[in-house]
Amino acid sequence: MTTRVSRATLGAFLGPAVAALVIVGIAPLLFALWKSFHYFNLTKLAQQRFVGLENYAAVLTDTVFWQAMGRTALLFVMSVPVQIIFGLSIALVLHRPGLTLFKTLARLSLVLPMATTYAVVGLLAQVMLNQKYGVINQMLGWLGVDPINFIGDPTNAFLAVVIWDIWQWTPFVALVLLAGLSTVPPEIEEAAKLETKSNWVVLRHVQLPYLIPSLVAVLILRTADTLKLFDMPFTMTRGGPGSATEFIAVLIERVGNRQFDIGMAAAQSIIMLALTIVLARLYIRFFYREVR
Amino acid sequence: WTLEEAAKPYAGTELEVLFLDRPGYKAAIEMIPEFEAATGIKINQTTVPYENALGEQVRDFVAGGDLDIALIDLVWIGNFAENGWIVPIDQFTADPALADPELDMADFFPLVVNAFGGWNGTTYGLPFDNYSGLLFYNSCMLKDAGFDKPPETWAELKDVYGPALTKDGKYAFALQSKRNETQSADSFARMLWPFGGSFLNAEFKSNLNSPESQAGLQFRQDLMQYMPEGIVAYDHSEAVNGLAQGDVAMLTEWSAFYSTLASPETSTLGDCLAVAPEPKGPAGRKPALGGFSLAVASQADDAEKAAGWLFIQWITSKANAGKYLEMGGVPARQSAYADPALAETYKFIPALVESWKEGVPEFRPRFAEWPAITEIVQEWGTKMMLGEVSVDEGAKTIGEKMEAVLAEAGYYDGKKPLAQ
Amino acid sequence: MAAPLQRRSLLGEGILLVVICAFCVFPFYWMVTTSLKTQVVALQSPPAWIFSPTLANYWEVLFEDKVGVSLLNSIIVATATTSLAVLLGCPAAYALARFEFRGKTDLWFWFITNRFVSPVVLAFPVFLISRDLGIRDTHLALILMYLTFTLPIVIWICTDQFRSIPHELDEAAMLEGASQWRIFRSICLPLAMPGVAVSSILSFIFSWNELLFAYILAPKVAKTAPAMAVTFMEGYDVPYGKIMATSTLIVIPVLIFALLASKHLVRGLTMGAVK
Amino acid sequence: MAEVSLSGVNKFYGTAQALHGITLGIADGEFAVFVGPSGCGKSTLLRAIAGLEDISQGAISIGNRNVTTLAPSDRDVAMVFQSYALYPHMTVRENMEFGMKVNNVPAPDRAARVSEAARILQLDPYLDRKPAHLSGGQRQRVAIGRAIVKKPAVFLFDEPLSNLDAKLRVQMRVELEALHRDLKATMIYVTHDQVEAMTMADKIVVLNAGRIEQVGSPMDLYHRPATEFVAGFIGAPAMNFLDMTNHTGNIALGDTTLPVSAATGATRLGIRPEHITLLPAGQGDLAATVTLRETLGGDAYLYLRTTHGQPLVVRADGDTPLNHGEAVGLALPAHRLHQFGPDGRTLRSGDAH
Amino acid sequence: MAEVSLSGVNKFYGTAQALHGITLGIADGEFAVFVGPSGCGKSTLLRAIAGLEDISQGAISIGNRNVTTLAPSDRDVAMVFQSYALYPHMTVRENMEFGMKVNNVPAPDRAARVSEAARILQLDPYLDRKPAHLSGGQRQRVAIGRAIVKKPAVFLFDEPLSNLDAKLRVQMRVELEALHRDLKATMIYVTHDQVEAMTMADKIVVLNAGRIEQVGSPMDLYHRPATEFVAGFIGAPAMNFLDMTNHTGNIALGDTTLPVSAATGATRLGIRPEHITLLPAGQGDLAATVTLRETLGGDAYLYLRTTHGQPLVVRADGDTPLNHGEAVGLALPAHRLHQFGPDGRTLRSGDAH
Ligand SMILES: Nc1ncnc2c1ncn2[C@@H]1O[C@H](COP(=O)(O)OP(=O)(O)OP(=O)(O)O)[C@@H](O)[C@H]1O
Ligand SMILES: Nc1ncnc2c1ncn2[C@@H]1O[C@H](COP(=O)(O)OP(=O)(O)OP(=O)(O)O)[C@@H](O)[C@H]1O
Ligand SMILES: [Mg+2]
Ligand SMILES: [Mg+2]
Repeated sequence: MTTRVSRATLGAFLGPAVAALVIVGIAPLLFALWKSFHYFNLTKLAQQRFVGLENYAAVLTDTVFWQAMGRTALLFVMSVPVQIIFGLSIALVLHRPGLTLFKTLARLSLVLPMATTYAVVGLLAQVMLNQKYGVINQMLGWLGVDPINFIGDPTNAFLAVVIWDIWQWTPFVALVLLAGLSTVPPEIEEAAKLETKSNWVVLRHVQLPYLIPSLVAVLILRTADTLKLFDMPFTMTRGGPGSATEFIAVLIERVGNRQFDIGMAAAQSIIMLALTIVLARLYIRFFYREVR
Repeated sequence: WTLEEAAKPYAGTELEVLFLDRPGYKAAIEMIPEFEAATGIKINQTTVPYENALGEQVRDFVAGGDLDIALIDLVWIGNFAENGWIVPIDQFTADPALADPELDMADFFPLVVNAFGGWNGTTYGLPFDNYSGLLFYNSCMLKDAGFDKPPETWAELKDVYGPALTKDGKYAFALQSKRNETQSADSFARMLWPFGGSFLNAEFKSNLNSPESQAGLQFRQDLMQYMPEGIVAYDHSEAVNGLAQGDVAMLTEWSAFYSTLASPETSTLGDCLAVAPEPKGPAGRKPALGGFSLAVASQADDAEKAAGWLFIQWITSKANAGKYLEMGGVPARQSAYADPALAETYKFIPALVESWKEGVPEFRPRFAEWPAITEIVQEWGTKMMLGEVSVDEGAKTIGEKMEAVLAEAGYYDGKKPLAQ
Repeated sequence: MAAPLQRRSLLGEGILLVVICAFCVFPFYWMVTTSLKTQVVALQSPPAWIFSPTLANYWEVLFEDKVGVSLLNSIIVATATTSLAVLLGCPAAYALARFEFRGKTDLWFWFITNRFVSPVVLAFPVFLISRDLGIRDTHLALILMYLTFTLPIVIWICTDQFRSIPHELDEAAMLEGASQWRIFRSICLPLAMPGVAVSSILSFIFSWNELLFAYILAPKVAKTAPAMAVTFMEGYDVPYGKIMATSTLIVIPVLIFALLASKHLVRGLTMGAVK
Repeated sequence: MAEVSLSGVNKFYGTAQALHGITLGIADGEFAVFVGPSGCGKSTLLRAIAGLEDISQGAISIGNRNVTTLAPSDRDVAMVFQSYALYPHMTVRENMEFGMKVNNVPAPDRAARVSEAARILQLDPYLDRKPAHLSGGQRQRVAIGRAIVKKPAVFLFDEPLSNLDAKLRVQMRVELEALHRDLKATMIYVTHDQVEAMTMADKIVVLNAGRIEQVGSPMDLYHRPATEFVAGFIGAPAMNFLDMTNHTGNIALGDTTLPVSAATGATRLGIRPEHITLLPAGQGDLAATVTLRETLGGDAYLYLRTTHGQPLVVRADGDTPLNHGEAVGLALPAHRLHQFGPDGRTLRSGDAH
Repeated sequence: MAEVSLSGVNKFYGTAQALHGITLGIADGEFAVFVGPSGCGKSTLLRAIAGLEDISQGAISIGNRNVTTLAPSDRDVAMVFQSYALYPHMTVRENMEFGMKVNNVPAPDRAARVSEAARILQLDPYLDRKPAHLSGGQRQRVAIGRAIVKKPAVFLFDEPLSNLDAKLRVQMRVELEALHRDLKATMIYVTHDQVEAMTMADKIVVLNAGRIEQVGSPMDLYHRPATEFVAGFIGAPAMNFLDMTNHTGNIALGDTTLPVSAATGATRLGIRPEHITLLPAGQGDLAATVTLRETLGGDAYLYLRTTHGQPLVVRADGDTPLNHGEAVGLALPAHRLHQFGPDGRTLRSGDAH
């Protein structure tokens, strides 16, 4: 149900937000778009010139760029499903009745990882995952596992980023899915429980359809955030060793802020932005079907 | 000429400068009040991580910001000079109202002032925070293994000390190699030069696949067996900590880490700490060279420029060198180290003086393209160490990418002088 | 007569909950304990679980390294941007939820899209613009930039919340002569509190933790706490104790804020309907 | 002066027409009830009067003022919703005060009106509670209170009692009737509850598929339904309908002829369950067999099948001994019969024309 | 064999007790109805039988099998919810098939059962629609269909018809009765609708504040309520209660003495509205004045006030000429009187002991 209102009212409600985002969001973006058609290096301003689509051509044929994209995609497919599975499991446990106090505590503790500063998370990873003085290796030692060189080995470093990303964002996924679960009418769950003991069947056939909006939200947010992931790998590994953890945002930051090639970085960013938007649209198109 | 008098017209001027969180800057910060009291000039220093210092300054200069003094790592000097962001010192040394008669440029280690402050024959900055690579070692561990002196050459370090000291979870050596400036400065370049290699040849083409360069890089590869696992992730702090905790016997590090390794708060070494110059290679010592100079920024107004010069001149002066050293800084004044008694307190002094006698200014090329090239070296240098590419292939890749950067910059079509 | 079967499953559930808590809390615990260690203890191998704690790190960061100031900056920036986002976002969300107009879905999507833009893209243009406007290194520059990701979150979550409020309440108020603005303010906004609370928490967390904009746009005067924390990560000498002390100080305000609003946390997060 | 009049009101949702040329007058102080099957347009019509739905064609006036294009708040009406639509975050007092606050009624005046309404509705003890802490009946009273304090010209109710349980519903119904007597305001009430419609209404408006089927007093509709639809809709249990033919001027059911004259063209005969008299088998106008007995206490409903195979319901005494399978005779009093044409229109009700 | 029996069932929510020692047997094939005021524990009890709520103490068995600790799906029960609880994303057919699918009923068998249920409930045309595209009554039928295909030992219904409008409710009620006759399954039905309870039940269980107040057939409860609560609860309009005293062994209402002997200790007298006979003023046992007339069509309810100031409701004929303010006389037949003690227990119903 919607209300028809006058243009003035509409403007009063929407105007400020639209104006604000146009100013802080669109204007710089247009600037970036414009610069992406230039050779524009801060340390070589004398050589600034319009180059048309050259930067785009360079980015699209740059193996480093595509490797970083691939790495980012790999991170996404490795961490997001785990986040969803863990998050869903946690949500399901918290959704069940009983043990209220425990569950409140658990819910509160879920806030911790997502509230921890991302840059700090990377530093914390260095401390905890260190081969020598890291507590994780100490604990693995108790289990009889030899110390693992988490940060120094390309594969392990990548895995460490995956694990840490999972740690930080699983709680968020859990909370969103928990909220999604709370939209399932209790009688519908009960109706299913009368048919089957299997929690899996209830989840798959009854709860899942209600979770789809939440899942799409999670997918959209996690896609955007994975593509933007910078602080944590930067403080943890700086993209190394080798380029094992050089994700797309780390790469762009390097090109823009360390090689000062703003034009190129802008082209890379805009390609990335376009990709995110396309992905978000696809999610909505394919996963988002009406439940009600 | 007195400072007070020279500064009179500039009293009340405020100067903006970036500092790092390192001992030399701490020393300077302690000394600044004295300068401010004498001159009425105010120094506003902002501490930033090294990682951000370049970006911070580049953006400020591009945007016509408010920095009045540039803090220049030796590898940035070409960049800053070519962009015209900094002012040559002769503008001030020629002005009797500003130039301290005691300035005595010859008293600076020539290598240092040339490398840190000079570009293409012009001097822009005075060396302020100065480093040389040194060999720090745990003399007790060496003694236990039967050595009463440190290795003289890299070959000796690897073939004699390496096997003897690598056992029981302890390692003979650590070479900090993390993928950032550490990889290119402390790891890659460190092995290139002593073996006779270099980044570029006379035509500015890649020299990395020359037999000498290859020998050096291959040596680094071979040496890794005596280093802790995951050395590729070691930054200074991990490497220093390895030595400080007694897990590593030897370490090539900047002179500035002396205080960290000597302090009981951060190190367990105590009297076992010893310092020597870096080992020699077939091509001689060629130790790592690094450090920062201070230069007047051209975006400053005239009063700020003059005041800035007065500050730079003062903080690097012969008169202040002793105090600077005392507070944990490393001055570049030869006169400061004349007193042999100092070597008792600061064990690194002899080694430092020794090192600054034979170094190469272009240890890392100092032209404006270095920020782009270092990123390439960091990426492929670590890959090389990890065995993801062979030494040969890696060097080739770096070479190609490096040449592309240089071509883009115009070195090959004669647009730019071949200065590094 | 609670069945043994149920007892056992409750026990299992309890264990699971403890594991979840441990999973979430342990790194945080380690951060706090590391902040109480001296550098030597922090880098000790094997890691120390029992040690004599010291507050020296806190002392240092607060009184010598001006983390206090940066915390204050962070509080100003995060609070202001969150308030601004809520102030701008709630009416817009209300309009998206309640009013009928053309291009609504597209507008909604455009709002959300801003959340996708990487700060890397915007940081530099904004740096130039803010310099021209003379707002570089001010809170204002950060507050405005943080709108690019806080506003979409507020709009996303609140649109959904407003949509879940029965339309009859509006109609009842409409019949009583309340203007749209009045309905929004007096009826719908209070009822959308869970959404407002959650989007505030998230906005606060996101802007509180933001690093890239912060270190490009606010290098000095307006420097925020996360930027401060990485300042210590110098590369030459990483004082873990100090970093973790700073981090702990950084996390605590967010935590307090999040815990205060936690009762809304779940009800507010139903970021469902896209239409 | 608060008569409500509608003329030629049409309402389209897209291409579907929800209201078809509704023309209707409701006098000042009258209690009008809209009834009709689900989806017939009752709520739409009520909301159109309130101004919550725009109408596509036609005009609406309230108290001689054309309100067709006025905003809901300018129409001087108050509405009570089925879901109560109380503001959950406000106390009972605040709920009632809200509208007055919005309209800048001075505080003493507000307080006076609230306490008056609270007195009428016995809400005094609850004024400072939030709706969540009230029972269903109390909530409904608050919703009514909110309408009362507005002193509107017209009260609109959309199934206000249907969320309450049976006992409460009866109680609230009586309270509403008393309220109507006290306030003497025009009230329009939507319900699908027979009892409410019959007992409360001065005037019942029967809607069917967006059209007015009949308007009249309850007893009018009960005794003289205009159409077969109204006849079937009003009264519980519903009127019995039998197929009839005209046999030499008299009503014939199959091969049985009643001693009652048939109206010209009549094809259906209607008689209410409470108007059929049960007789021993073999007596009366019609023979039938009991197929089911439903006992309600004081009454029982007997489901019968006539010898012609047509089903019938008869209301009997709760103590009736008749049971499944028993044969009975039925008397159909002539003045209780209704005859309908093939188009559904009533041709004759009772024995008069 | 699907009798349901409960013994000593207690249920606590935290410290609040929702069910107090419920002991109850429901025979195989019986239609049992739970009634009681809102919040009395009807749903809780039904859900305890279904296994959707754990019980705190006591035992539940279905068909001689102790199911106290079994999962809901192992109890061989099917439940129909007030809100229908259809799976919104499944078609009607999928809704009905779902339970069988998850229990691995072979496809042909599934299809057969669905089409059988669809036939019984006349759902064939809608099998491929989603619930959102069905009317309320159709949805309710789907919910029932979903229960039928399960062929459970026991059907449980929680106010299944209360979301339907009056006409549909009657229709569905009759369908459910027919279904019960056809399937001969045990059914337990929660409602707060008088008519449903009285007409459908073989056995009514009256609950009050978590306790069983009385169990019996509808007519039992109607004629011989065990308590004043049951007496007031069963029957619509509700029984009239008058304060009485014992005057030389007879019932006295104020200063009027009835020619009926009082039960020892009786303090309250009850009589149903349909059992009071209206007489001209001055005649009968009691004098009263009409305060309100509600006409329902065939019947009218007269609200009276006795000369002692006590309110009474009397059911009269719909055509009664009596109106507001008129005086009447009332006859209270002795065999229709109920006498209650101060503890609310019935001391005597009718004139027998
Ligand atoms: N917003 C809408 N959009 C399209 N059709 C609508 C809308 N609201 C109502 N209708 C249609 O208009 C017709 C009348 O609906 P209305 O709600 O007035 O019925 P009602 O008589 O109040 O029914 P009920 O007794 O179920 O409340 C229905 O056919 C309905 O489907
Ligand atoms: N989950 C619960 N937690 C606490 N108390 C509850 C819960 N569910 C029900 N109750 C309480 O138990 C009592 C019985 O509730 P129940 O739902 O069985 O009543 P009911 O007879 O079905 O009422 P209604 O006719 O309104 O459906 C009520 O007092 C209710 O407040
Ligand atoms: Mg309606
Ligand atoms: Mg219930």
